Amino acid sequence: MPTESKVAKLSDISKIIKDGDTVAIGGSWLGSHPMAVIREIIRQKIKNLTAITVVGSIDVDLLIGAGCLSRLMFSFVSMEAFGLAPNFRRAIEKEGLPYDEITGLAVIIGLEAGGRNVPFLPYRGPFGSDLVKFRPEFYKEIKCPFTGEDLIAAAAIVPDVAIIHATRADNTGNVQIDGTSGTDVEMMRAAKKRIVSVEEIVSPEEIRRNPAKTKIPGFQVDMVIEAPLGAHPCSCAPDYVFDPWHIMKYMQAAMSPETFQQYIDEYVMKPEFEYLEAIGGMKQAAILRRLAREVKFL
Amino acid sequence: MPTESKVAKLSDISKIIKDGDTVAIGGSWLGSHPMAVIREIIRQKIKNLTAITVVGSIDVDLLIGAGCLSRLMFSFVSMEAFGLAPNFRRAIEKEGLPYDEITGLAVIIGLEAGGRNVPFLPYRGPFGSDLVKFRPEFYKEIKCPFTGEDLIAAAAIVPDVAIIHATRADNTGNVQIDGTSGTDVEMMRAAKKRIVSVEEIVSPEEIRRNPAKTKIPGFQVDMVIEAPLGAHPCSCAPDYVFDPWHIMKYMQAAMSPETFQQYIDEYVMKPEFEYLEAIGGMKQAAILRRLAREVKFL
Amino acid sequence: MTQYAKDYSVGELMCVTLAREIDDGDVVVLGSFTPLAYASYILAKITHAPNSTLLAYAAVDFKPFQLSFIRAESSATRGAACIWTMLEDLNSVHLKGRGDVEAISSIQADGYGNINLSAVGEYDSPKLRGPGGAGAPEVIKMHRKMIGYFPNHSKMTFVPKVDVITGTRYVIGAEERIKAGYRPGPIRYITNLAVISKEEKDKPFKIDSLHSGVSAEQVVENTGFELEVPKDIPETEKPTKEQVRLLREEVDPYGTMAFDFKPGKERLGYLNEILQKELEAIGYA
Amino acid sequence: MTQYAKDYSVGELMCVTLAREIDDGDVVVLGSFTPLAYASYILAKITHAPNSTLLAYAAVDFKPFQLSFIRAESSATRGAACIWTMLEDLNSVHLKGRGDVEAISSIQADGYGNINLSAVGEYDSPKLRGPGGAGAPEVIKMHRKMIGYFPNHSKMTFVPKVDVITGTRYVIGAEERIKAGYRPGPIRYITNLAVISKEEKDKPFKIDSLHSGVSAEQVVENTGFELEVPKDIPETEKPTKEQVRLLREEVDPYGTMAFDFKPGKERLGYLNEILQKELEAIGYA
Repeated sequence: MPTESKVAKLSDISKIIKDGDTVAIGGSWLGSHPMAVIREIIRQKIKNLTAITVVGSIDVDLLIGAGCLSRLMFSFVSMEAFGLAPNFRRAIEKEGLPYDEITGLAVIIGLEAGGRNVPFLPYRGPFGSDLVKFRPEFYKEIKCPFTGEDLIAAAAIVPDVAIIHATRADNTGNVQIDGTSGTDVEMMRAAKKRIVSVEEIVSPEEIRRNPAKTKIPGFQVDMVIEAPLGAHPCSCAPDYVFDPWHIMKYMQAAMSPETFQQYIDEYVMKPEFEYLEAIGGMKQAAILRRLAREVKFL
Repeated sequence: MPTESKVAKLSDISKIIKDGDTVAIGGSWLGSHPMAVIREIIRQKIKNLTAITVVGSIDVDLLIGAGCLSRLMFSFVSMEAFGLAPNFRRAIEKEGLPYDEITGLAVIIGLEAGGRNVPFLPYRGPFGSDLVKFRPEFYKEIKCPFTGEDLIAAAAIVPDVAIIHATRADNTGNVQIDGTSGTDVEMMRAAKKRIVSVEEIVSPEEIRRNPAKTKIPGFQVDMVIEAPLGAHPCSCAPDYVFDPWHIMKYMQAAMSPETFQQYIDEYVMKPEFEYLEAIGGMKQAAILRRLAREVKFL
Repeated sequence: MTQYAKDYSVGELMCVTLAREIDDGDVVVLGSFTPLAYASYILAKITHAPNSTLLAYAAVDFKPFQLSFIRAESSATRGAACIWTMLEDLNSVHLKGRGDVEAISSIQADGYGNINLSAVGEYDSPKLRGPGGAGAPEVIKMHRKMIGYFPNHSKMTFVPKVDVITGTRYVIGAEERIKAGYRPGPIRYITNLAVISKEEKDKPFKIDSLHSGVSAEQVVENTGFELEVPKDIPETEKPTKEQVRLLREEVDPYGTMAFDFKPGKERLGYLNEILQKELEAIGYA
Repeated sequence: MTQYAKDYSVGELMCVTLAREIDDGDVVVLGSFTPLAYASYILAKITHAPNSTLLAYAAVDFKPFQLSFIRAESSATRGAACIWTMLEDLNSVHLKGRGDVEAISSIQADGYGNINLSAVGEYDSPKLRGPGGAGAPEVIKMHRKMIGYFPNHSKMTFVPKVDVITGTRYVIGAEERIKAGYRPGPIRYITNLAVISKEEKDKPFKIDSLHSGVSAEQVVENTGFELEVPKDIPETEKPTKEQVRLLREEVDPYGTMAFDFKPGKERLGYLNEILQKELEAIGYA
């Protein structure tokens, strides 16, 4: 009997992601966000999502700007050196987007708890933080049953779907991440359904040549999509860097809802390979890959 | 400024392991136990140790037979297909060795808790097991502060010393494990001091050629010892298999305290490289390595 | 038409019966090295369950390999798609109840779903100190099915009440399991005489099937706890010719599986035979 | 004899001062990409702290690299001795308090050791929604030292009480820290004017040193919370000639560090300049 393949097309994501789902988004900072899948969510007009991010940037900001979110859970959203995230700010400051701001470790530990089927995990958490006070559904002060010490319980987080972008996978879903994994592994463990986009789909033999690189085994993956440069304009280290030129364009566009709608029309609402041409095609890809290779150690 | 080296000789272990210490022993089943260090403990007559093992075999049995332990924490001790562990059985059935039998997951989760500086971690533990009832200092029934669900709290375990055997390390202590790691990583995180013996010490550049293989970074290691075939008669997968011929000899010897003392004198109480000659030297090493390579996939 | 084998050992029957417990897509954890169980999982993987994921030692999703007494660990490691620590196993498989099968053995088992791998006699001064349960006391609750195999079905093993409860299924009925966050599944013991199952807390084990030539009375006589004996008990499905061929020629040509069925005094001699064959295979004999 | 530089920017002074907080053997976590902090750690690693371990992105114990605006992540990844997930970081560094330094910045900070990265104004309808704290609210308690750097020492930043406590050091005094399972260490803020520290819960921040040409009055005037002003305040140790040379020639030849000090309207132009230089370096300009 042959093994079944989990390989699918970008357009297939709506078989898994539904209106109203809670979606954990992998990657962190400007690194390895599953941008091709995020653009596809916008193309397919999937709405009313609750996004979960630990360290988000353009992934979350784009979803907010495109009107796909009805709620956001985050510990950090920023365009890093490019400034604060414009749509994120506008949505919270002006448009009343409901959100849960949870400290970074509590999100990670919450996902860990979700992945291991416990309703909470304790840690020496952020006592004294207002965030603990504001969101009692995510934090409870408890005492150790052995020592009596004060601890904070972080509530389990179980997303409906996790979406991540990785270096490579085989058709059974064994995923290798050569660089920044953020909380990708924890999100995939915690979620009920999982989608991974990868730079390339390789043979199971290729995966087995270096099993140490495999961070997520196939049984934790439901769908594999090949999406070269699929993290753009974010990086996928160590293969390519983030695209500062495109991000500057994005920041400019995101200054107002009107100009942002133009950005969406111009870049997002077209097939993914046309997006890649629009951002500079082969030459831009070559630059971003070359920059990632040309590093100097001291 | 140059970096400091953590490389030491086998005889240096007594700078770290002291009489009366609690020692977590890495490896599992008949795989990757730090046997060279265990033999050195016996040679140096370090006594009154409390050993912690998750899935122990000849490592624990040898320490018990040599009289080094005053207490044992374990979830499993067996010589696998070769039978029950003779010294372990004798010590508990006849000699009253004090012990804490803790279920496997509770030991692992306890070590995890120790490593992350929490006094306990909860899980859907072994309700109904007598072991929970027998050792209340390691188990407490608790309720989730969010959902009210019944859970079991596993108490943190913080060994004085962890000893593991690994594939390779550099002189700063970055450790790579190509095969069975058991709970090595968790033990190294939890322990106050850490010793790793390795098949070979390699350059930091060699380590950086495949960072995905690095399971323990240098800052979690205090001492690195080169001990080729250092897991013998256990395996160090995928480099060499366990030595069934020697283990049969061991099982025979361990049938009585008298014959076991002969085994200790003949094999253990000599320098490590003489031990390696005594068990068959280069030829036996070649056989064990060859067997590990000659595998057939279906 | 399925061609059943006429010539097979009880070990081969047990092995095939265990293999049939693996559904395609299952996650199967190989614990301590037990040739019969290892052979079962590998047989399932190369026949009806190619999408199952096997885990052993640190190896995740390893390629099915030819069994050997000495080389199981290096075979699994060399064919692995992923290399994990035990904690990663816990976080991904065990705690979440994502495991389907990890067949266990036990010194004693009783009708309540308890197993004893700790001690025969008093816990603190035992007649026999067992090896301990490793992860078994916990995973028998967490995995979808609790499968045990017992090469020697007798009242020594199947006792009214185990001397020490090393572990227990705890949540048994389907409803109770779902409520506790686990997938429903039976307790099922495969023995040298029969297959028996328990699916409800308050109902006894029931005889599912009898091996060819075994009577229900024989099973009842050799079981120290109550058994439900249905009117018409089917015969345990025999191994197919192809399954027996695969076991003998591909999966276990060294005959490691038979080791579990040798009487104590023959074991050492048989082991030496196997080891000799392994040495011959690498040209070192 | 140490040769101090005569010509250096305030950014270089802050960078060197932060580098001096790194002791040899420290474990240093690089959070969000902030050129000044990254340059500090790399400078420390190639000078007085070769046994320090640097962590950034997924990279553990990476080789020190030349800073660039775009390439920090790929540089760290390509020089890593080990590749971790965030959970592995937590389990190995953060939760255990094994981290020594992870310099943070903040929109507001007050005299209690609180930081605010969440919101200026009301939390639920903020005038400015900040980025959030990521791991900062927790690690400022767990790490040995809580180090902050503030390129714009002013009453806008150093407020009597932060609008929202995103995080706080919580356990401050040495005794209290040891009791709570953490290593003792100060709260220390390095600013464009001075270095200020707090070591006890019930005592205010104190001026440790003043940058050349800055008066204590100037610092007090620009700080919205109480400061202890010792009688004789030393001048902040200047960068050495060698440190300045290393920063300019080796660590940060593209001048990314200066980015943090450019006024808002000059930033974009300066960034384009840096990017152009990076393109030139790979022959694509």
